[in-house]
Amino acid sequence: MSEVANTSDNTASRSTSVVVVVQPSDVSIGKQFIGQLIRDLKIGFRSRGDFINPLLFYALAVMLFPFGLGTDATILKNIAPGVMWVLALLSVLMSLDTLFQRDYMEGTLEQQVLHGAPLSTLVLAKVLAHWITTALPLVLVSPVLAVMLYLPGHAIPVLVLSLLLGTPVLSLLGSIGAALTVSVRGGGLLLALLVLPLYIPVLIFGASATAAAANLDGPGYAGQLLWLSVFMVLSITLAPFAGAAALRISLEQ
Amino acid sequence: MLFENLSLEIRSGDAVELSGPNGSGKTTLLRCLAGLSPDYKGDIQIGDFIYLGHSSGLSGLLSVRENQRWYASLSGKMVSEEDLDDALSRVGLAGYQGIACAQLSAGEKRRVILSRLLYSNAALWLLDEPLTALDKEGVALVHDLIASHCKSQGAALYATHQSLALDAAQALDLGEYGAISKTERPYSHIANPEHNEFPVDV
Amino acid sequence: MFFDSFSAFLEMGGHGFYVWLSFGLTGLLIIGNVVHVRMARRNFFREHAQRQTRRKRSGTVPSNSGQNQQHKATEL
Amino acid sequence: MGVLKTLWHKLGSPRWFYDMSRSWSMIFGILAVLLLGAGTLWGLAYAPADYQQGNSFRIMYLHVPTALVAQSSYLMMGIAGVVLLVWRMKLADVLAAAIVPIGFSMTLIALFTGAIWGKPTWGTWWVWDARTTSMLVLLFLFIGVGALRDAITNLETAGRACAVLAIVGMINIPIIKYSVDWWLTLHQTSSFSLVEAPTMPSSMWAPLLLNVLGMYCFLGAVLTSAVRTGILKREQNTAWVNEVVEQELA
Repeated sequence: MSEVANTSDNTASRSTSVVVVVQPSDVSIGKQFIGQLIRDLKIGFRSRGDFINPLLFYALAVMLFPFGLGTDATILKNIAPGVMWVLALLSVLMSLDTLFQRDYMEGTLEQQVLHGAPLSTLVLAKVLAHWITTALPLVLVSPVLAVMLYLPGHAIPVLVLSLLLGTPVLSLLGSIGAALTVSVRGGGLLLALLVLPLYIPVLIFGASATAAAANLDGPGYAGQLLWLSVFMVLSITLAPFAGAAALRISLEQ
Repeated sequence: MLFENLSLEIRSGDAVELSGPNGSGKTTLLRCLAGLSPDYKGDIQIGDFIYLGHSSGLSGLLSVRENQRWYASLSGKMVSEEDLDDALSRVGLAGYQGIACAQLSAGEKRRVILSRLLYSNAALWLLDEPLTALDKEGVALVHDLIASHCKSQGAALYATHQSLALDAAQALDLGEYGAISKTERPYSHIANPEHNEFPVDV
Repeated sequence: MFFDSFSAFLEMGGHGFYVWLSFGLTGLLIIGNVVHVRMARRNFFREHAQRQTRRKRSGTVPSNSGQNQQHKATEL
Repeated sequence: MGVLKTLWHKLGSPRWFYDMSRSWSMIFGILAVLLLGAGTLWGLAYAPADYQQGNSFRIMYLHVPTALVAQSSYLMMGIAGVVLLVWRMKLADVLAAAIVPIGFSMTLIALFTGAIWGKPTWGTWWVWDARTTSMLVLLFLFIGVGALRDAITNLETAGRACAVLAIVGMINIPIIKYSVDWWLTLHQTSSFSLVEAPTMPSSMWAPLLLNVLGMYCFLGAVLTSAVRTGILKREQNTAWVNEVVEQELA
């Protein structure tokens, strides 16, 4: 496949490849996806810490704002969409540590990188399981917290919808950062640094969709929601590949 | 550079014992073979293999059976419940299905991992320090597993400090500085669907 | 010359402070970059020469055994 | 086609590049000094003032070139990342590592000059305007890649990890740019935006062109030198580096 490797210095490096003859696995990729999803859902729900902490952080953080800004309804009403979205984003970011860390510590991540199923489907399964166990509760609890910030009632459905569309994007983009920093000691802060710039578009459209829904006479919120769904589709298709590549690289050491 | 122009062909029925002091590249060689680390020049052709690193573990929150079922689906094999039970009993952990892995001792965890070798029926076993945390029976268990695997046309390449004294085993000592010590017998070959040609320098 | 006198050139119709501040900062950072790059080159040669003399004294062949080279080359 | 193929093949060996690029840094350096000197002098002293912004618009002669070079540095890093991951070319990793400090300082300059430029017209040091915001985001993207490279000890892994991050960042830059621009139209009070300078007479944009070319030559000069040092560091265990060191110090 390539000429004999001589170790003199100025040989051009050519792509060395591992010809891994993947045995035709009799288990379809769909089943492997489901198998991985069920396994990670079990782990997610059994490790209550990873499941509850983002939720508590979200509630506590929202509660802090009235203490900081006073209870004047007009002020809180104006900042409610932005605050809800920024705190949801930070809660998702905080929960991303546990996405690969637990498997990395227990050594099971290596097996996932190794075996038959294409790694990107496994990463997608892991991120979906992680989203269900951490981000979905945030979305479900956000109406209650929105009321605490006097967000008008008619805006709450749009807030929930925009969070439903936006948080998967946050989890998927975050999974790339989590995969890059899984083997780095103290990777949590680094993860935030890597991923926050990528969160800006989602925050812009999410917060402005909710804000547009809040003031009735303003422009509509449909456009923003459509953009969020564009981001979701884009990240579902592309992010797992980047995540898989990042995972393979982090596990090289 | 750990070692260079290492050429290794493993044929079915062959067991190669990889030895050498720490840092001589045993793990790196196995990881390159498994495709985990791409830092090498050369070609690897490898068929259906299973790799058990010394860090390969179990999910503590899942029970033994859940771990097994997940691992089977991961490696793309349709494995019936009986096979899983049979694998467990062969490693001496019959009836451990329901126990959460967090409560198992290191030795028991190691045996659950070894049971993967049985129900994944991979042709080539790549084992990195399989004897860690195993007592005397455990070592004997590994010895029998590899011996029977090689008899039934399988092959194994395992790195270890404590020799397994398998009769058919050939030694591959990475201890030499930068070069491979040639054992007297030429390497036998594995009649794997894909014969393993592996000229490497890392 | 757009400006009639040198002092007008400095003063720039009231905006001189901002213009000269930004040109000064840019100059500083550009020179900083050049110095950084030249220093990195000089330091490497000095360090490497020391490594050579140490190796010659201890008589070992240029060591390329041992783990993948861990030395971190870049700095931010 | 054959020439390109062999060139690409040769690029695989850092030593070939090291020998070949011996004089590039000097040539780029001289060109940069000439172009930047001429452009700055012309822009500062001879170009007419802007009828709206007065003389503060001269900061544009710094802001636009550095912003362009900053964005192209990130683009280069992304492309070097692709080359590293697909063809495993060590030189691409050395280039990606070398470009971070330069790109970072270019973005910093663009950020400062953008902010200072806004002060006379709006009276505040920071303006949420398309230029300054996109430079701010680019700054954090650079810091992210630099921090990741610094956090991973193993050189090869760090290179590949930063390559993935640079590629992901590169794909996201247009998305971020357009969502920021859209967000600005939402909140932009003044209709006048500093992004597209009004159609400029030739005496205004000629020095700008000189400065842009000069800044790219500066990038070439600093980058070549940084890459060559990077190559020496990466290959310090090889024999040819020892010769180079001896020649240099002899």
